[in-house]
Amino acid sequence: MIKPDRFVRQTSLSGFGLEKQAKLADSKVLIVGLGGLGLPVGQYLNAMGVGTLGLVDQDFVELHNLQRQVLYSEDDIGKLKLEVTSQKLKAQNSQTLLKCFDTYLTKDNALEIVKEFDVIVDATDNFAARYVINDACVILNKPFVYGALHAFEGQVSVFNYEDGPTYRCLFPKMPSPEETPNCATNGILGILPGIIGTLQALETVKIITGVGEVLSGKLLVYDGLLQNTRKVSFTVVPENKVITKLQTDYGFDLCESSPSISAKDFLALQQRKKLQVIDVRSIEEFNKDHLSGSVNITFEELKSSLQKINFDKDVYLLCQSGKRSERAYAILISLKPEAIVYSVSGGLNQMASVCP
Amino acid sequence: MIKPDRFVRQTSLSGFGLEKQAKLADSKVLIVGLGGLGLPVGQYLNAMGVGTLGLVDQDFVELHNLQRQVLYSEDDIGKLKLEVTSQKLKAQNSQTLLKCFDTYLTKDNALEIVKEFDVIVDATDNFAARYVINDACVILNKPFVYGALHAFEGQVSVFNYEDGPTYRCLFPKMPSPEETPNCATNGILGILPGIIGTLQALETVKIITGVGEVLSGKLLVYDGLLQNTRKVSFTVVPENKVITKLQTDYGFDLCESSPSISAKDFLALQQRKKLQVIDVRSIEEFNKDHLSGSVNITFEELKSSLQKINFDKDVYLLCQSGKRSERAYAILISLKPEAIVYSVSGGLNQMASVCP
Amino acid sequence: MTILLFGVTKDIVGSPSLSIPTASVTGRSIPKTVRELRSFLNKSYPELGKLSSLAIAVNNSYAQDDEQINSYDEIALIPPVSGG
Amino acid sequence: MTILLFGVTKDIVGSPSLSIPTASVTGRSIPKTVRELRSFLNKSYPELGKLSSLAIAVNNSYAQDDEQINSYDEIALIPPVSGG
Repeated sequence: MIKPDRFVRQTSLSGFGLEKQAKLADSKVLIVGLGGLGLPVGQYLNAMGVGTLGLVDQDFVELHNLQRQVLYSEDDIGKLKLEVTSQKLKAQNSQTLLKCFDTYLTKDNALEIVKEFDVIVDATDNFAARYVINDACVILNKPFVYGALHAFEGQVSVFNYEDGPTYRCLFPKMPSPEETPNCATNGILGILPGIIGTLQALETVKIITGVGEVLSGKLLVYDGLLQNTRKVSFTVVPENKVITKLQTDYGFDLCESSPSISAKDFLALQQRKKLQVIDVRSIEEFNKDHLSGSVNITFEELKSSLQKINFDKDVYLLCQSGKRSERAYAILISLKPEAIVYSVSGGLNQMASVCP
Repeated sequence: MIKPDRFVRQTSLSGFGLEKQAKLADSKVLIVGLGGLGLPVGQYLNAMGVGTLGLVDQDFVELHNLQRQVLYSEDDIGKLKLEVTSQKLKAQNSQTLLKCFDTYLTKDNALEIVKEFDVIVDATDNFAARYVINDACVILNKPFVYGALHAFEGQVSVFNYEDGPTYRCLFPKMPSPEETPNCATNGILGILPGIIGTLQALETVKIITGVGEVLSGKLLVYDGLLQNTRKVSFTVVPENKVITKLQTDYGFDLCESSPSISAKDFLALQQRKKLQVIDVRSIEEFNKDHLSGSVNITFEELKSSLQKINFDKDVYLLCQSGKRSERAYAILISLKPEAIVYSVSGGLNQMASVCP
Repeated sequence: MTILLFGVTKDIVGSPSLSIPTASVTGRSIPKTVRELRSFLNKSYPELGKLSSLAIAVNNSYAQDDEQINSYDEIALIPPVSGG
Repeated sequence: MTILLFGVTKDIVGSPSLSIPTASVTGRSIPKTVRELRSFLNKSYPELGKLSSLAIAVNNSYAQDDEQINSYDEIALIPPVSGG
């Protein structure tokens, strides 16, 4: 039951009204990525009354996110973005059904996750995820709302909307990591994701409700420096509308994830030189089994034990599965921004499978 | 001291860098209005590192605000917007100096408040405030960033920037309340203030840092339905650059304030018919002196005493100064959206001056 | 001549644009300046005449009342809006 | 012929636009199709040639490689961007 007063500014809006409001309430929108783009999309769709919001992210809040990811507070640093976002969206609108996916969207889970939703919002920060989303949406016949940033610029479009063109009709091949700088090496003006994310939210509402004209077959190119907007039209390349399965490999270039080192590379490196390895598991776990030469500082005591770490040397954080070490990374790098810190991805579990 | 890591995405941005970041830190921005436009402006400027943010608002959070005023949660209903906003902005960035003005901007306080700041953001919802801001900014020689909404449309411009034109060069005369519907009777699509507010934040950053081209002498007209942006150029009308004092009257048409009734009208009405008057002051205050026929339900016990109120009849809320009754209004209307509720503005204090 | 409508002018006319005949088939005079256009609009839609500040843009420039207009110009009615 | 640059192409060239001579004063051939333009750009800026997906818009429409271009066209280089 929607309280009539809550959405009165929309239900009294000529051209919107109760009918469109009901469509919002019935809709299911998936937001992939809870960073600069995903947060305004989530906040506004949640405010406006979208019935079901899916949230996908496995990243932790870091200090340098706060410059543009405005839902996060200083207290949230080191917490899972998914947890913080779902908690704040719940407080904002308790009527929304939130579906949380504590993972990144990958070729292995994309079809399973995407199929539950009516509209997908691409709020990711890397090409691999964008091409996975495109292909999954084409396979499952879902429209997706694209937004992406570069410095003072942004792009918005709606791909695969009804018979409209896809991301690959515009950009057929995924760029290699070398040819295009990723967001970690290139800056973003903090307000840009706010502008592009809100435009994505509007296109999502237009798809759901049918008001206005959906930005399909048009790429909106926004230049914040000159406050210029241009719309480039493009058409379907028929072969791109026929995708039957995801590729076996999309590469990997998550920008916002912590500098992590694979278990394999870590072991290889360790053979060549003595590394400063901090094991952030509990004392019990550590005592049962640990890597020779590693030092145990539990995740809980990390903040108060900085003096035990030599920040003039590289720091390698280790745990059982790679989750706590990633979180520990976020905390350390916030407190010691100049330090060089790695999280060993997959942790001891992964190491066991690498090194039998 | 700015932690280097916090703004790394801006300081590493070619064309921005440490120099522009320092300009943000040194700047003082006044945000007039903490509604749909003011909140994204505040969130992003606070995130990006503006050193001093002034906040002006005297309104309370109501349920129907939540559809577009995304900083507010359901728990905030009935609280002062200024308190909620300053608290959340503080948590988001503890380094920002927040200057709170618990008032509406009026002809009586505008010059005093505006003079402290470098850039003024007009995030109000009514013509009276917009013309007051324009005139105060012309008198004090401050640029102001204008944003305004109508249904699916928005307007953005920077007025009085250096030798550039003012609001009156575009719209010379203030519309009368009759000729243009106000926001309470006309709807707003929830995402629109997000789009327009983020554009205002960007223009503010451009004024402060000098990056890009400030939207001066150009009115950006945004149509969300068609995702069209047009820029209309206009020039200075010299007489509008010369304002020496504020007008004696700008009218009054605050959209977001509660349906309130003036003490005078209330007294006149009460002579003609028996009104249901709820006095929300404390028992002590009530016992000392009260309006004959009024019923005392203290503000604190209001939520749990709904059964004492007859919602089939109009409800008139009364307190000493009009502040608690306005807050009580927000609570009642959230719980009983169909009820007809008035807050007697100025309360018993005002009544005393009306009726000697 | 097509006129694009914004803000309350769209609500008054009830559509996002408005066509004005460019040849006088009816014997009525055709607006040749912004002033004549204002007067033409006020006759057709008296509510438009009540707007105390209504900017008229010709080819994306604010136009003074004595500016000439012709059928090739892109004309827009832009009133102030107040929502926030 | 002026070419507007977006995304990483702006960074590669180091400016928001690029001028290409439209008359062959140097004896070098002038690009007359999008394909020739691509080849011209790749010679001048080898980094542009490395972009696997670079959309070229002519008068705000995505242009195929065999589309003809001339000096009156508004041309824009639009690469995919990835930030979020």
